[in-house]
Order: sequence, then structure tokens, then C-alpha cells
Amino acid sequence: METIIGIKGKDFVMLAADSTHPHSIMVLKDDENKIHKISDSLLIAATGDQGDTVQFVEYISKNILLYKMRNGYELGPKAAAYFTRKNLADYLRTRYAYQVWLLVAGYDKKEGPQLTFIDYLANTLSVNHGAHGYGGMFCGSIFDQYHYENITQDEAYEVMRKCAREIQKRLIISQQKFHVTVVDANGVRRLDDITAENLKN
Amino acid sequence: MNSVLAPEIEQHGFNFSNCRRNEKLIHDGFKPPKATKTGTTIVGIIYKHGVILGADTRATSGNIVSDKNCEKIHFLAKNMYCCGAGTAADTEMTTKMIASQLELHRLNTNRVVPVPCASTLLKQYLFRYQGHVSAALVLGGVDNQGPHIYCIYPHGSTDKLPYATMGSGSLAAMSVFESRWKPDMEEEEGKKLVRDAIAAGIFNDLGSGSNVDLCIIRKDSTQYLRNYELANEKGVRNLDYTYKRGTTGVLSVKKIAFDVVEESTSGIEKMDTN
Amino acid sequence: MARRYDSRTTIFSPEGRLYQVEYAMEAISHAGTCLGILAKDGILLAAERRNINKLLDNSIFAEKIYRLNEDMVCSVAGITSDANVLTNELRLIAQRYQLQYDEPIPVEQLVSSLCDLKQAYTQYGGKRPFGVSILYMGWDKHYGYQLYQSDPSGNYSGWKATCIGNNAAAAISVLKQELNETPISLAEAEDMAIKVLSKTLDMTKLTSEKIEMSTLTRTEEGETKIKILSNPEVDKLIANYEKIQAEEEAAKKEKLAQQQAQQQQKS
Amino acid sequence: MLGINQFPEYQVPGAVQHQFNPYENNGGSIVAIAGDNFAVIGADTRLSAGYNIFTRNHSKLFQLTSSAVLASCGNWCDSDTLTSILQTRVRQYSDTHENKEISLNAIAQLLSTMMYGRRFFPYYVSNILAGIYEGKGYVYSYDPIGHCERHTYRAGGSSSALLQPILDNQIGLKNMEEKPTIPLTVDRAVKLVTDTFISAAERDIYTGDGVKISIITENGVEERQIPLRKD
Amino acid sequence: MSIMAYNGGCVVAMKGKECVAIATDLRFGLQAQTIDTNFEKVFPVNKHMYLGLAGLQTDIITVYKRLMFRKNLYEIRENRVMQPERFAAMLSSFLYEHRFGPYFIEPVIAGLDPKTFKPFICNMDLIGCANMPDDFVVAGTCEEQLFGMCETLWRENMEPDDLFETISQAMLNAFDRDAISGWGAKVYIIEKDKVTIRKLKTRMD
Amino acid sequence: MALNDILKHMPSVGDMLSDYKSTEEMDFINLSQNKVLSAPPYSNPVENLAKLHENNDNIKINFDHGTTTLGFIYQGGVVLAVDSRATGGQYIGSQSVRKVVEINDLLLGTLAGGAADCTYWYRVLTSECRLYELRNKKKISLAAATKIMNNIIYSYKNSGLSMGMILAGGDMNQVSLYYLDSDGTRTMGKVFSVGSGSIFAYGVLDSGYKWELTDEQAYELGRRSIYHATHRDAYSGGTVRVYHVKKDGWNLISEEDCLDLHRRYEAEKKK
Repeated sequence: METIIGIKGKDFVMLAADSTHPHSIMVLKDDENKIHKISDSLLIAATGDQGDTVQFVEYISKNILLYKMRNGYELGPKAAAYFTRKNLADYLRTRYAYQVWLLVAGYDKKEGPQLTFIDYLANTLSVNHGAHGYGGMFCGSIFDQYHYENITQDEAYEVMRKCAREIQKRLIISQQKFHVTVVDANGVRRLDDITAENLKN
Repeated sequence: MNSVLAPEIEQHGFNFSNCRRNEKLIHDGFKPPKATKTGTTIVGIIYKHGVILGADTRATSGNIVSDKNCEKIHFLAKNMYCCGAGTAADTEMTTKMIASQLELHRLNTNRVVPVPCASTLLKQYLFRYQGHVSAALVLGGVDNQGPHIYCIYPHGSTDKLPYATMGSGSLAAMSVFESRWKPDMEEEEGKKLVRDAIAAGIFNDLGSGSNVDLCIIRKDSTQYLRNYELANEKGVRNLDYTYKRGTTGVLSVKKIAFDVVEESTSGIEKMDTN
Repeated sequence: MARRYDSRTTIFSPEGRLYQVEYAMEAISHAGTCLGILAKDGILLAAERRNINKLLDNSIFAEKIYRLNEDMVCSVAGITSDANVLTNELRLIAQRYQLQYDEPIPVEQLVSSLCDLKQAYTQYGGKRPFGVSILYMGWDKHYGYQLYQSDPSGNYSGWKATCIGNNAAAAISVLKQELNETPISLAEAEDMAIKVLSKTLDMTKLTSEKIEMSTLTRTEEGETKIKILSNPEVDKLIANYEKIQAEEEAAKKEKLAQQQAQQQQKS
Repeated sequence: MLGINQFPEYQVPGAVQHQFNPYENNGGSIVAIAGDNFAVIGADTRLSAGYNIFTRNHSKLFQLTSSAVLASCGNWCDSDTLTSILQTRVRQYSDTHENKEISLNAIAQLLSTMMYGRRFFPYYVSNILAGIYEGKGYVYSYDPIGHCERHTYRAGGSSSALLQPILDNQIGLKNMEEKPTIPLTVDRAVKLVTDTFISAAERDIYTGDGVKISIITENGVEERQIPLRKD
Repeated sequence: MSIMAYNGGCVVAMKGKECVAIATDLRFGLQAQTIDTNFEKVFPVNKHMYLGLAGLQTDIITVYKRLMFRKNLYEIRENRVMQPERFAAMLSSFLYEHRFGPYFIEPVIAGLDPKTFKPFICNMDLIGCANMPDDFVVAGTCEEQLFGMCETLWRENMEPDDLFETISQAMLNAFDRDAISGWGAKVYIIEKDKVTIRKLKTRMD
Repeated sequence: MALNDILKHMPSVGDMLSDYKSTEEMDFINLSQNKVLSAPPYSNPVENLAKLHENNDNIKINFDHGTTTLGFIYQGGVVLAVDSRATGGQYIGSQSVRKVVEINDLLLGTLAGGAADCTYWYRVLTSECRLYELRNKKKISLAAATKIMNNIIYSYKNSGLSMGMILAGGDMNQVSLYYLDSDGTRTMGKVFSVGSGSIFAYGVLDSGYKWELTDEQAYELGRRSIYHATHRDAYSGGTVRVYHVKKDGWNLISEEDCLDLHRRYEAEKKK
């Protein structure tokens, strides 16, 4: 139902997520934040079953924080993504099978940016761009066309706008507003929302 | 292997951790995959000096031959072999496990293990899994009581017979036995009979194919005749399919070279002991 | 006096001591010496080999130095059978971390995980503490080359250079003398290890059979290279040391001779 | 134990549910290659169902005219019905057109239309039509409901997936940076067809016994038969 | 749709003269949708051994990591390189352990013996029934196509360069007839003294 | 009047499917009456046909499927672009299907969904259009042609046909673009994309589309949209064909292999 999108550049990762919180055939609220800040260098965008996303992301984020407290250093983005995947895969085999689709974005001074695509079966891949949800399907070809290796943050933001515009045009489900957050060497930063209004300009 | 406090390597026996997830996937409409089966013709007869077992060598998954020359006569003990039909992994693993139990039994009792003992172990094991371990077996061996042939069905029932066939080609093979088997046959005659029975399966049953394996167990010796007869050989190709080097387009090449230490006795990776 | 308080590990003596643990430490102080030195471009572990019998099968590559994973090596002093249990445990912990996070375990985490286990054995009834001290050398992306030592109580600490086992105190004092603030190179560390060992081991002449030495370095491709020095290599180091020693000796003698000569002249 | 029942492998053997099914897979594979002035079409000669072989010498090739041969496999009774009706139609055509033979492309279209007529209860057949038209070789292939397409080479039947990539590679010269320049002669085409069947007989249990090849040239149709493995 | 075909992909391995080759496609998809084209299904086990896994991607990762756990412990405890036969046996029993709740993967192993450098190839079904032929093994969604290609193209005693051409052509043409494999390919040629990894030019549709 | 004339030849919905008789005549009734297909020996062919092979692993009746097609109107006319892949299940049956049907000099149609369904009914439509022309001495309008098609399809609604068509054509005065599908939809519009890869094609198409495109830009947009769809969608691929429809007829602009397109676009990206 909902959409999360991620783009990786040379030195940053940008995530966007729509801000609806659907419930049955209604929108329960329109300023839901789906991009969770785990640390100053790690973001997780999650979509899926409403209860599951919150529970799972919190579980992961608290564990990653605990790791930092215990060891005095953070889990790198690669390890964090793998840790997330492992937990999702393990939980899939229990009574608590989380129905979550994730994009894990992180920046590490040594490893650089990292964007990881994880679906509900814990299929996992490090990607340059990725998206989840029905809206995400429209984005694939837009990425292929506009994404390139040295894409800048401004250009990436523009690609996000293109995706949002396409989703609003073609997807039957209304997604009026997208939150955009970027993580790079300077930490996590929230960018201007992409809304139906400012897309007109 | 395991650590004292935290065993990471799981305990022996089946592991059911994936079941819940797999159940859900199937519930979501995905089709479960198929395991390799041995369609199979397996047979065994009693002859004058012992028993002769025979098997074809084809393993299939669906309509595709996944293994052209697989081994279907499994070792159980020096005086016992067992042919397996059904799900290939099941027959393989079941016989391996029983073989180890028989060896323990032999060491404990210090005598030739009787064939009924193997039959009982197998049937008890298979019965426990209620046919879910899909192994249909022809067990043959010679002990102090003389030669034995057992048919063991996947649910754990057994037959004790002078000649037996199992698998998808069992009817074809049985027709040969029914017309030609007689008590106290000579070895050469017996070999010929078993070979003919397997060939009947190979040629008339699509689940069976390729070659004939035989195993002759006598009172004091065992002879395993792997690929006793190559019943079918691959046709000779008419054309040459050698490509000119450079035919395939290559985007990038990476080479990992390493020094070969020819007579290295303990060359663990990256560890230089010299 | 201690009798009443050392029959169980879990009981403090009135002085607040855990005798069993102290006995374990004592056992180690009789074990073969192990020594570790942290250099700027690598680390080194050296250990005394005590069982030198021609009849021993020496296909095992090292008696007292164990690889733990790609990036770590340890050497042990104490009861070998205890050590085997612990190294197995260390290897398991390392692989479990790898399975959980898909990266090699950071050095300190491995050490501290094992120390949790060691500590447990000092506290729970019916269990004897492990009679093993361990020196760990390793590399991780957080802190680079690291050298740790852990003892039966479950204590651990990081070092620039340290020594466990027989005559450890003497060795440490030698190391203290030799090392100063400026970090040394691995080659220098190798020489130093030989020097320390020759001064502390109870033997007239060092031989390569009696010493195991291993180094850990990083290659430019970012791989950890662990090397067990072969006997000829160790012999070379020993010869080198002896040469210097002999020269020093000679110099000393000469000096002495000179002094004597001077004295004679004076007299 | 969850999920066991859903796995056919784990289902208790012996419990089979029987019901009537108008479709049966009788196996068999076919290959056709069109050259500049000829067409070669081959089919194996095994007729089987389940694990049983019905016959080892069974032709799946139907000569419709002096320059058109149809190969049909899949459900044999469907093939049989369809081809006999088609043959009747072909004869009718020549009877009503002063003994003029129907052309290859007309047959191609006729077959397509006939198959689509049974859109809601299709013939379960895999058809390939090969022949020459105005001196040139053509191959037409069909899906079960009559989608017809012209090719220069085509494999069909139970081992179509095994055979088609070989043809792509050897005749279509796909995925080659430097393409070899070997002319496609009748001889080469026949050899290639034989080789593909040798490969298919190795791996597909429904293909084997022998292969029957029809070579269609301006001089008419020549038939050859080559043995394959029989297990 | 079969679970094995959820992500698509295929692996093939072949024996040559004193060398082995293993090849993989690079597609990562979710059913019909291609998500990315850099997922290698062939993983290094040790210097001379590679493991290819086709099937459900999440299980590919899980199985590979768990196998490496066991293999690392084996190598470090035994202080020797694992032989391909041992590795195959370990994998087989690992898969059979999960007989009643299998991992949805089909493994392919290709390698040289660490001491004798004898070529070794092996594949298994999802519950660990091993098959070790003398010519080639295949796995994945275009298994049939690969069987057809390999049966026709494989010859005995191929030199490494010829082996490369043969395995590449077999794989390329096979996955071009399969909708959910392809999008790039990598071929590993494993020889005594080196491993050569080539990325192939392929169709991207 | 002419249209009505044709339509009255069509049987009403009820007797569209001829009663099932096992005579050969009835089996191939469509040879004489091309809009009538023989009825199966069961009701509701969608469900019952599926059941027949659902229960039998051995039976794999796979019709050729899958596609990405698109069409859009701009100031210079209509551009139609299609791929050329046909898949039966996962197996790629063909990489060379012609998915644009040339109905006459003025009309073009694309096919998506069941290949046999589309080609057969296009063939019927072609003959209807030709008959119209012969009867009325003028070319049929696109509106009329699509209406004929729509009526036929609608009469087979819910019987399992699977089609998605884009028809484009001119009638000397203007060009227009219609979308038809097997549900019975018939609608006029500016931008359409149909098939399994359409969702990806739209992504490129929408971000590049505007009325004022030049011819070259329009061709490139069509080509690119299909190319990106073939890259993302497993069931689309092969050759990208681009057609241009103007008031007075249509042209085939280009036929390019996806492999060549990929190399070209990758090279452009690198710059």
C-alpha cells in the first residue's frame, strides 16, 4: 500500500517515504513517519503490516543502540543490515512472522554509503536504488533512467520528486506527501517534504 | 564438536525450524518444489550360494533425468546390501544411518549381524515416520542362517521373499522372475536373471534407465558389480561444438593467482607454515 | 589457615580472597612462558614449547598458539586440556558473531565474551576455574592491532607488551625496560621477544625447537596475514641475537680488559 | 508438523485420488529447421504416458503436401484428430481447386484458425509446420490455441526447453561476438537435428527410441530414421 | 509459481582438464519484477572451491552463512583445508536435516581437491541428494535449457579457455530462453594456480 | 447504417458459443463463421479449463503471454511502441513476435495478453474492416473499427479471453488512440500502456511526455519506455518496434534489439 524509496549516491543515501497511515479503506493520518532514525549514521525505512513495522524496527533499533552502549562503537551499516536480515529471517520461522519490507540506509566513514533492500521473506541485497510497495513498482524504470554512479544529492532529490509525481499520477492509492531524509558524512538530515502542491511548481 | 555451554550446532535428527515459514509460503499460493526421486527398478533374488541384488541407475525429477548413473545399491554391512527406491535422499540417508547402527551392533556383539536385525531396524525407523520418509527397499544379505531377501515398504511393513522387486519398474522385473526364477540357481544363471529383470525395467519403465548394477553376496564374500552392464550409451554427436576462443563477449576479467605449494602438509588458507 | 576456604571456588576467605582462583593463577605461573608484543605494523606472540620429544607427532602446526578466526590468534599458558575447551569456545563465539553480523568479531568483544565464561566458573558451585591464562592478538576495524591478556578469574586487559607463565614478572620487567613511548616495528619486536625469552627461560641456550612464534599483520588488500615462524626463521633470529650478544659481550670484555689494563697500568 | 500435507513428497504414498481428465501427456519432441531452399523437420518415435511406453516406433510427422510436413505431439489423441481433420481439409482444397496443392502458408493459417476454434477446450498439442513455399524453407510454430509464428528454427514438445537454446546458439548464432560462417546445408541441418535429439534423449524421459527426420526440398520429401537410446 | 522461482536465477558447473568452471547469472528479482542485476549466486568457500546456490534468495544467504559457520570451524579446528567431498557431505547432511522443512535452494559445488587438484563437481536437490557426475551439473529456473545445452556442448578434457567458452555459451543461450534468469553472468574458471573470474556481456531484458 | 448492417450479422450473446457437438463441423465452426467458437463440454471455461491441468502436473497448457506495449498522441500524431517477447509460463517461447498488427493502411493495433486471442480477433477485425470498405467504398473510421472489436470481445466477456489492445489510426482528418480490453473496456485517450511491463513503461513515459514533442523525441520516448520496461519486466523483451501513425497512414520507424539499445543507453549514461 505505502511506498518507500531509497537512492544511494557516492557519499550519501537518500530515503523517501509517503506519510499516509492507511486503515482499511481510509487514511488514518497523513503525517506518519516511516523513516526511522536509528543513529546518526543509520536509517531504516519500513512498510508493511502496521503493528509489525513498529515492533520490528524498534526491536532492531534498540538492539543496535545496545550494541553501541556495550562496545562504545556503532555497528556499521553493512553489519546492521545483516543483523536486521538475520532477525527477520529468524522471526519468520516463529509465531511472530513480521510482515515488513525494509530499506536500511547507512553511512560509514570507512565503508561509505550503504543501501540495503530487504523484503518480508528476508530476501536481502545491497542496491544502488530500491523501492517497496505498490508505488515502488513505478519507480524502477525512473531509477534506471536517471540514476548514475556520481549522482548528487540535489539530483537524487529531483529523482525522488519524479517518483512521487509518477506515483501520484498513476497509483490508485492517494499518497499526497513524502518525507525525505538523507544520511551522509554529516549525519542524518530531513529534507523538505515532497507534496502534491510543491510538485506542481 | 559442541561447546560445553552453548551448543550452536544443532542436535541430531530432523530440524523443523523452516516448517512454519514453508507452510505460510504454500498458503500464500507458492508451489512447493519436488525432490529428486528414483523411479527405479530394484530387485533381489536368492540363489544357491547367497543373494543377488540388482538396480538401474536413473534418478529423475519430474520428466528430467537428474542423475544418469546414480548408485542405488547401498552398503549396510559386509554381508548385507540394500537397494533403495523412492525419494533419493531418503533412501541414501536412511541406509547410511542404519549401516552405522549395524556396525555398532557388530562391534558390540562381535559376530556377523543377522539380516533380520537390519530388516527390523529399517522397518522400525520407517514406521516411526509413517511413510513420510519415502524409502522402499529391497534388503538382501547372507548370515549364519543363510540368505535372506526382504522387501521393506515406506510405511514399515516387510515381506520375506525368495525373489523381490520394488520401484516403478517392479512389474516389468517381476514378470521376468515369475517366469524364470527357480530355487537353487547357479550364480551365472542368477546374474543373468537379475540382469534381465533390471533390463526389463530399464527398457519398459520410463522411471528407470541407464545401466545395470549388480551386487552378489555369498556366504563368505561380496562382489559389488557397479555398472555391470552399460545398457544405454549416449549417442555420438555428429557435429563439433568447439567454439573459437573469444566467441563469448567479456565485460571484465579478474584473476586471483596463488602460489601452489606442491607438497604442503598443513597449508591452511593464508597461513604460511614454512 | 586457608584450608577451610579453598575447597570451593564460590567461597571467599575471611580476607576476601578466592583461593581456588589464586591457585589457578599459581598453576599458570609454572606453565610455559608466553609473551606478546604490540608493534606499529603488526603484533607478535611467542611461546615456550616444553614438550620436545622426538617421538611426538609434530604434524600439528603449533602446540601453544591457536588460530581463532581470520583475524585473531591466541596463545595459552596453563593446563592444555582446559585450554582446548576454551579455544574451542573462542572459535565458536567468533563464528557465532560472524553469523549474526556478517563481519569478523571485534577483538575485545571476543575476549570479553570468553571472560564472561571464565568468570562464571569462579562463581558457580561444583566447577573449577579454568587453569589457563590467554594472550590474544588480533586486528579489527575499530582499534586496529590489539593485544589482550585474560586470566582464570575472568579479568582481561589490553597491553602493549605482556607476558604470562613461568617467570612472567621477570619478563615484564625486561619489557618495561626495553619499551618506551615510541612504538617499535615488528622486526624489532621479534628481536626483542628473543631477547626477553633468552633472559627469562631457564635454559642455557635458546633453540628454535623450544620457541613458537607467530606474527599477525595486515596486507595492503586488507587481509589479515597470520604467520607461524618456521624453525629456521626462529634460528636466524636467535643467531642474530646471539651475535649481538656476543658482540656486546666482546665489547664488554674488551672494556673490561681495557679497564683491567688501565688498572694494571695505574697499579 | 505443519505443511507436510501440502508437500506431495511427504504425502503418504499409496493414497491416490482418481478422476477423469480429458488430457494426457504422451510426450515426444519435435524440431524443425528452415534453410534457404529446404526445410528439415524431425520428431522422436516414442509414444508414452506416465512411466509406460506404448510404442517405440510411432511417427509424429504428417506429410500434408509434397512440400509441407506437420509435426505434432502432446496429447496423442488430440494430435490424431487434429491432423486427420487437417489432412482432410488439405485434400478438400486440392479437390476443389483442380488438384492444385494448398500452399504452405495457407496451411499455416488454416491450422491456426482451426486450433483457435477450440479456444475453450484446446487441443493439447504442440505443432510445428515445416515446408517450402515458392522455393524457400519456412517453419511455423503454434501454441495450443493457435498462435502461429514464423521462424527459421524451432523446437517443440516435452523437451522443447532443452532443444531450443541449442538451435538459438547453433543456427541463430546468438550470444556470439564473432559469428562463425558455416553455411546451413541440408546435411548440417540433419546432423544438428540428430544431435539435439541425442541430447534430449539423455535427459528427457519422454524422448527416445528413435528420431524420424523429414527433409523437404523442391524434389519432395525424403525420410530418414536414426536410433536413439531406448531407456 | 514455484517457490524456487520466486527470485529466479541459475547456476551451472563443468569439469575440464585439470580445471573446473562454475557460472552464475546476476538477476535478483521478485517474481516478474527485476530488482537488481548484481546478485551473484556463486560464493567462495576456500581457495579452490566455490559454491553456487539457486533458489529462494533469503535461503541462499542463510544456507551459505550457516555452511560457512560449520566450514570455518572445521578448518580452524582441524587446521586443514576442507576437501570438496567433505564439504559436499556436510552440505548434504545439513540439507537432509531439514528434510521436512527444507530450504528452497539447489546447491552446486565446484572445486579442486586442495592437495591432488582433482576436479570435483556436485549438485544436490533441496533435501541433499548428491549427484557427482563426470561432466556437468546444473541448477535453477532454466535447468532444462541448461541440460540441453550442456549435453550438446560438453566434451571431455577441455582446456581452461575452451571450458570458459563452452560454459559461457551454455549458460547464455540457456537463460535467454528463461524469463527469470539472466541479466548478466559471471564465470569462474578454477585452476591449480589461479581463479579467473569473467563477467559476460549478456542481454538485459 | 453501415455499422448496423455489419453488427446484425453477429449472433447475439447467447448463441455466441456454438453448442457442443462432436462433429468436426462444429469443432471448426469458426472456419465458416469466424466470430463463433466451439463451446467446451463444460460451462464456465475459465474455471473448468484451469481445473483440468491444475490436477495434473504432467499437463502444461501454457498459452503465449506477456508484453509491454504503449501508445500516445502528441502534436505529430500517434507513436506506438512494442516489445516482441512471448512467454509460456517462465519459458520464453519467442523473441520475435510482431505485436503491432497492421489492420489496413490507416489503422494499427497492438496486442497484449493472450497472443492467439489477439491475433485471431485482429484477423477477424481486419476482414470486417475490409468488408466495410468494399460495402461502403470508404475506409472505416477508427471509432467504428474499435466498436466492432469491442462488441465481439464483450460478447465473450468472462469466458477467459485475455486481451489488451491499443488501436491507433487516422481517418484523413485526425488521428486518435483507443484502448480496448477483454473486460469490454473501450476508451479513447492520450497515453496508454498495456501489458505486464506497462507499470515500468509508464514511469518513463509520464516523465517525458508532453504534447509538443517533436517526432524524433516522441520516437525516442516510446523506444526508451519500452526498453526500460523490458529491463525491469521478466516477461517483456526482444526487439523494440516503434511505429508512427499519422492522419494519412502509418510508418514503421525502427526495429532495434534490446541488447543494442542497452549498450547504447549504457554508453550514454557513462558520458
